[in-house]
Amino acid sequence: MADNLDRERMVPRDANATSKAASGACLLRTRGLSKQYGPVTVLSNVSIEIEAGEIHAIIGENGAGKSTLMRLISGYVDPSAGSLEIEGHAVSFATPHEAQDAGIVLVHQEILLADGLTVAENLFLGRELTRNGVVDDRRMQQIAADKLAELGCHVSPNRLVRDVALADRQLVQIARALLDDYKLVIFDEPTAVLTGNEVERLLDIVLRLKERNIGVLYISHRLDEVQRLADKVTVLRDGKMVGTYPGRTLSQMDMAELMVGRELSALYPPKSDAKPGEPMLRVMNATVPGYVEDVSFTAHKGEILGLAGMVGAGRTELFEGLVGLRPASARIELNGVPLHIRSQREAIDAGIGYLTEDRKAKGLLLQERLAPNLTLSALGRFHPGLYLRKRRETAALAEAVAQYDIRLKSLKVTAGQLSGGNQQKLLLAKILLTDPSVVIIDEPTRGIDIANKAQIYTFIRKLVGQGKACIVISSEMQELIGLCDRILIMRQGRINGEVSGEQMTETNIALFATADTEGGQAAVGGRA
Amino acid sequence: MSTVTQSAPSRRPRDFAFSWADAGPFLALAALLVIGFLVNPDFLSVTNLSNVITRSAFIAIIAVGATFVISSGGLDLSVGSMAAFITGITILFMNAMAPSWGAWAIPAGMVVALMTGLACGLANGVIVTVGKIEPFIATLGTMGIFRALITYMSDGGTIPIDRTLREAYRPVYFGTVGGIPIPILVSLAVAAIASFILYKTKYGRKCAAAGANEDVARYSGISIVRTRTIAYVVQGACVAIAAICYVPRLGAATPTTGVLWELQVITAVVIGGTALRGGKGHIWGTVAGAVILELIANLMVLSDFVSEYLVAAVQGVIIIIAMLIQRFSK
Amino acid sequence: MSTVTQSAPSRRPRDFAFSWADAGPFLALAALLVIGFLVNPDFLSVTNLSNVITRSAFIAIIAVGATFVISSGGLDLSVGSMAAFITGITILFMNAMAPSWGAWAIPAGMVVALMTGLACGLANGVIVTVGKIEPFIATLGTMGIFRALITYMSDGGTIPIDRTLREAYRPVYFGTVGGIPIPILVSLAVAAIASFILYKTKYGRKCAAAGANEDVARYSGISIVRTRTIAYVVQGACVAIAAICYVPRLGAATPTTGVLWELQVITAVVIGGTALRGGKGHIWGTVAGAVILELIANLMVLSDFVSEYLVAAVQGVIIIIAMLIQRFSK
Amino acid sequence: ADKKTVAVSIPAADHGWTAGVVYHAQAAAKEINAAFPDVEVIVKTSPSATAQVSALEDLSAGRKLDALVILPQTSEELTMPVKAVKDSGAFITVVDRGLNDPAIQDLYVAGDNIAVGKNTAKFLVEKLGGKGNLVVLRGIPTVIDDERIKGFQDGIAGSDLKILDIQYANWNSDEAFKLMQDYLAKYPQIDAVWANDDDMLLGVLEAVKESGRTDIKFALGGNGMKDIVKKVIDGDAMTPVETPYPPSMIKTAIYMTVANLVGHAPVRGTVKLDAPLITQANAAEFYFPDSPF
Ligand SMILES: Nc1ncnc2c1ncn2[C@@H]1O[C@H](COP(=O)(O)OP(=O)(O)OP(=O)(O)O)[C@@H](O)[C@H]1O
Ligand SMILES: Nc1ncnc2c1ncn2[C@@H]1O[C@H](COP(=O)(O)OP(=O)(O)OP(=O)(O)O)[C@@H](O)[C@H]1O
Ligand SMILES: O[C@@H]1[C@@H](O)[C@H](O)OC[C@H]1O
Ligand SMILES: [Mg+2]
Ligand SMILES: [Mg+2]
Repeated sequence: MADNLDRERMVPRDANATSKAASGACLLRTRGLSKQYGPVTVLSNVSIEIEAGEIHAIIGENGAGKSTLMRLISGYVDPSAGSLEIEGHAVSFATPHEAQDAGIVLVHQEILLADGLTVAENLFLGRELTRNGVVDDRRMQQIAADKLAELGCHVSPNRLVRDVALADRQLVQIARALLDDYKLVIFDEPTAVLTGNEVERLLDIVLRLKERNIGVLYISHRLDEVQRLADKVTVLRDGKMVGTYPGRTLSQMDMAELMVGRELSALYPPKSDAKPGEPMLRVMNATVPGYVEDVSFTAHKGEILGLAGMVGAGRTELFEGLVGLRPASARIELNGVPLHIRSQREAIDAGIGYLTEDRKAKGLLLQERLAPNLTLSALGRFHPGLYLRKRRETAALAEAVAQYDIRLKSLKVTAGQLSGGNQQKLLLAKILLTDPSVVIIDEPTRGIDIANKAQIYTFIRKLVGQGKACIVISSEMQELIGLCDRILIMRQGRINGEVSGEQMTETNIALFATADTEGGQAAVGGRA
Repeated sequence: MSTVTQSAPSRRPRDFAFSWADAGPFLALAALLVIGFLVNPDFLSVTNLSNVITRSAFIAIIAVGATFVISSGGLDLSVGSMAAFITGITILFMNAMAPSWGAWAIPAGMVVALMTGLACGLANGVIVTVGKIEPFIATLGTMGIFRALITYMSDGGTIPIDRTLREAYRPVYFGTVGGIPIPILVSLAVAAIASFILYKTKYGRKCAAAGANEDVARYSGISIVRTRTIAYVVQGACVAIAAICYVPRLGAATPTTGVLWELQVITAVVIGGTALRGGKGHIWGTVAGAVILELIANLMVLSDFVSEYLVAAVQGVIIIIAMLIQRFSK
Repeated sequence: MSTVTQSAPSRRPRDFAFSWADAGPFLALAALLVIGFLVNPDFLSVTNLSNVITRSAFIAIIAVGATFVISSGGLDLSVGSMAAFITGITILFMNAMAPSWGAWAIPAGMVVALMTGLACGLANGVIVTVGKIEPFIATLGTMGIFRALITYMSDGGTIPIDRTLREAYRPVYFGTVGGIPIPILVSLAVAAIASFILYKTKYGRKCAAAGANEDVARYSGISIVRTRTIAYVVQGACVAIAAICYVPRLGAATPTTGVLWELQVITAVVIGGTALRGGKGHIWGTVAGAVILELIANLMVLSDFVSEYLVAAVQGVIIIIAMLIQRFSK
Repeated sequence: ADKKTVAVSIPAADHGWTAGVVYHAQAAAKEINAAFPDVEVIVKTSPSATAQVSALEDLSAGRKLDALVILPQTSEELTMPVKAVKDSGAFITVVDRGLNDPAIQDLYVAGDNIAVGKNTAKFLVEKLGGKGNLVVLRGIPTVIDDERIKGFQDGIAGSDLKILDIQYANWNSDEAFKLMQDYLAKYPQIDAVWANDDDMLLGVLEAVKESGRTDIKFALGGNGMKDIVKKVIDGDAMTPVETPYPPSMIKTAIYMTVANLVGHAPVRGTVKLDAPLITQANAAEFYFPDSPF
């Protein structure tokens, strides 16, 4: 609660109220918004105000209720109590479309696009441009290409969404919200799946919205972004408001502590001094047609190996190919024993676990409860004889919930009802349940709050401490640098460089990720 | 209902006239023509092909409607009995009017057919969307209802069209314009209009969106209820048009008119490249699918080496092979 | 992809014996029994109910298999003709063996039936999964093939079971154990085993996962090809068991045996609460669905106010209402 | 090259009787193709009226037909298409289910459906002493079905026989089994059952046997299925009589048609096969153990 926040720079809510007294009706005001699902209260009595031309950040731990609040504001969910006011007038929205008509648009945390339609079709869905009643595909494709280019996305508007990378899908989703003139644009963790350049571009765009006097609600677990952008920061904890604070007065540490309500220790666990052990996973001449060409590397026992690169560098494809999820060729040795992996099952059985970056479409059965999701890759462990032991599953779930600090209001919810970050934790638990000796995690902390990030990092460090090897694919350079012992950088389907120790700096990684090998190596001074 | 593991990326129809996504079924069609020619050279005779394509017009027209329904995420099993029902109503109406209106009873009857079709489609649509009943079951129900109504109307027998109208009506099936049989022209017109609607209007987009991802469509302000209901209404109109062309061919409505057409219609749509689970529809592929089905049946009659008892087996095998060609060509 | 927000919480079957998710169809069933009693008190007589439930056993057993297929994301239209084909093979085999093996030909025939069923199911499964053909079309193809094979085997006529075996075999349909007809016991046993498999084993989980989201299943190390193929094999086994019970009922296989069973089977599954698009299967709901269908038909005969011509219409209406009750009760 | 072509278009084997038709048609074709080198008989089956219309088009598009023997799926729908074949100069023989316009046919071979119904009815009136409760199972909605029912109703007219119920069982034994079970549940006292086709009778007998009911004195069919004729020969108490409606009429028709093409004596007009009551006395004449029907 706010009462223990006595440091002076953390200005309590009232300050905010006085500051806006002169400006009359604000753009959007919520009054006592609450949401219950059955007996469970996920949001209670939230009142916030957003001014035109203001960037208002909402932060909070996973499951704090941020996305729920945004859905209430933008017509996706009906409030159980409370009301909305736009420019002083009471409003209520039966559908998201009504909210859009009133000038409010939400960019979802989860990708919500029809993947059987093209990029341009998705972009203009429900508001197609027509000429004489005929849809004007050429113009829509043109505008789509332009809008996406502004965001730094260069996929062809004619491609099916199912064929484009996750980051590009997210950009399409963002572009959708920028297509019309809205009064209030809500971004729910827009940068979770984006990499450095794209993030910069997006932040730019957010600032330009502000310049155009548009209100922005911005949710992110990347507190540096919040710090750079926010005029005001509202902190939610466990469904309740902690307070609203003027943005620039808070340090990242302050924000984190407001979110969790206690003091935090360091984000990254100390790296081990022990030298990396034996080579564990050796990959030679891996080729994934169309994406990756002739890649070789080795991951050692007790080592956290990072993979950096720009979107489309082919990291995901490389590992999906290695674990049998897409056609690929490679020579793989695990502890010196050659492996022939033709399916994910064989990879799991061999002790290689891969955690997908696309938790929603490929990771979890959203309509299914948590226990069956948790155990899906490791059913054998719960099936000692004739039948599945549900009690063991329940026990495993309880353990996972405790170990990974999965926040849920009831054990009966489905995976889809978990907050985004908690879905990610469930997915992590699911993969680790197969007890892999090599753990490949594609974007381990996507959408995870800062406190839980620290937990996950500690956890990964503990895993390698137990003699496993861990490969972390991440688009957050900070994360790779803080966590990994060694980082490989991919560029256009090849490994373009490798850094370790002192050389693990953002500059070096960015160089390898963008420039071709000679230039990169020259700058870093040879491979480590 | 979903399909197999690696759903091949289907490309997007660019122009409403023709698209590469539809090429698969046309390849299968070409393969079939070649095989047919090898089996019996008469197969490629103009008369034979014109007969077969004319015949496939009914299924093609209905299947064009089904492409809307399936694309929007629905399914309609009632089309065959709906066709029988519409034919029955239309003939009864024409016969009743013939004494006073003479040949004018025919166009009037066509209007009645269309109205009935729209009403039947609307009924299906409303049950499925407002009643929120799985389309398979809802339209299985209405299939029974339409079938029973035609049986009831005909007292279990047949409803023949009045002799005085017969000759005047004949050209609708048997006539030609510029040497091309009228049913073929009608089905081309229906397909052309349909692909315009599906690929060139807002409604078409809504349809594909509703079938591709209901939630996304809903969030984009698309009313699933309205979109899908309209698809069923379009289906009703198509069934009516098919029925109008059909009357002169058989001259009567009977309780067995249109039995099992639904299976042929759905098969035509799927062979044509539209996925049963919804999404993008392929109108011209559907038309090709309908022709393929009719050609297979024709081939069975023209070839002599298949035992009468095994015809269905050979047809089954050919359909499966056609699907493999289609998939392979992607 | 659907969203977090508005997806109604779907309940999970807790125990393999019974679950609340299956309550809907049982409510519909109860409603039907009440209506039936009001229409004609004989409806609830022990003989009548026992007749009807015994009859529904075939569809129930086959539909239990269909629950696997549909749950895993497939569909099987071939079950009816597969049943006819298996019945034919089995009778031919029994008849051939009867002279030398006597009554032992019957259990041997049952083994043959089961083998044939497994083989047919495997064929369907492989065509759908390895051939990557839309299940609707693939099994429509094999439906034609099985149907043609039985027609061919019987020369279009009937394949009656040998007189010497007839009496010995009769009890499998007409016998009772503890007063309960054997087909009912068999279908209960099949359903119990099936729900054990679907709710209590690894395979059951895989099945539901494959149907709910193919990608998630694949990324969890589940082979879609294997899972779905096994579902078709289970379907084949169920059809074989149904065929075994069916033989003594009429003592012959004919080209019309099992015609349109596929529609009844799918209807039973859907009325039972399993979604056609795949995911969780509801075994006991399916059984209730099969009983509901047979009861509706029975009610039509026992009641007097429906014209014989309109029976199908009333059935259609009742099915739709049953679905509404089902939905409403959720 | 100057071979004469005879096309035979019949329904696909969709129940016992039509299976018999297919069997006899194929037998005739084989015999004739072997015996007459300059005649070719082609047999094509069609599963529905629409398919049969298509088959006619296909047959006449491919080659010139000298004669067509047709058992139409339905009367209305096939009338015009058969006329088109006729107009191309072919000799037309119609079998069983007639066409709407009798002027089209050169030869008509058929059974007597009215008699099938009426003779059965008369037998029941006599044996039940003009009094009793009946249930009836009918086939699929067609003219033939109507005629049989009409013949039957005419036959019991004036007596105190009462038809308690009459419903469709689609000439299918399984459906007949169910329908009969339901009749038995519905009516406590049934004196006799009439199924207007022997396929259905098989299902009826099974249901009656299983119910253990003793009130049913007669269960009769019609069509001359060999199993039923066998019962008559064996003096079965419940099914002591039968009416013939032999599927072999197709064979007769094919032979008569071919005779027209190769012979010198033209055969035209109508051949109506009698439907006398088959009793134990004359049953042997109607028993063909090798036929599939
Ligand atoms: N439909 C639902 N039924 C039940 N509980 C729900 C439902 N939707 C969300 N919840 C619960 O509401 C709580 C808040 O979720 P919300 O998605 O708002 O969190 P969040 O703050 O956005 O978290 P994250 O940072 O992880 O995205 C969670 O505990 C979640 O499980
Ligand atoms: N040569 C190319 N031309 C066009 N598109 C490409 C090309 N290479 C990759 N892409 C696109 O980028 C995607 C590859 O991105 P992918 O997710 O594999 O990369 P990644 O390195 O894992 O990046 P991320 O950080 O997003 O995980 C492909 O699905 C494709 O859409
Ligand atoms: O197919 C019909 C047959 O079943 C019936 O019994 O007699 C007349 C035929 O046309
Ligand atoms: Mg969230
Ligand atoms: Mg990636």
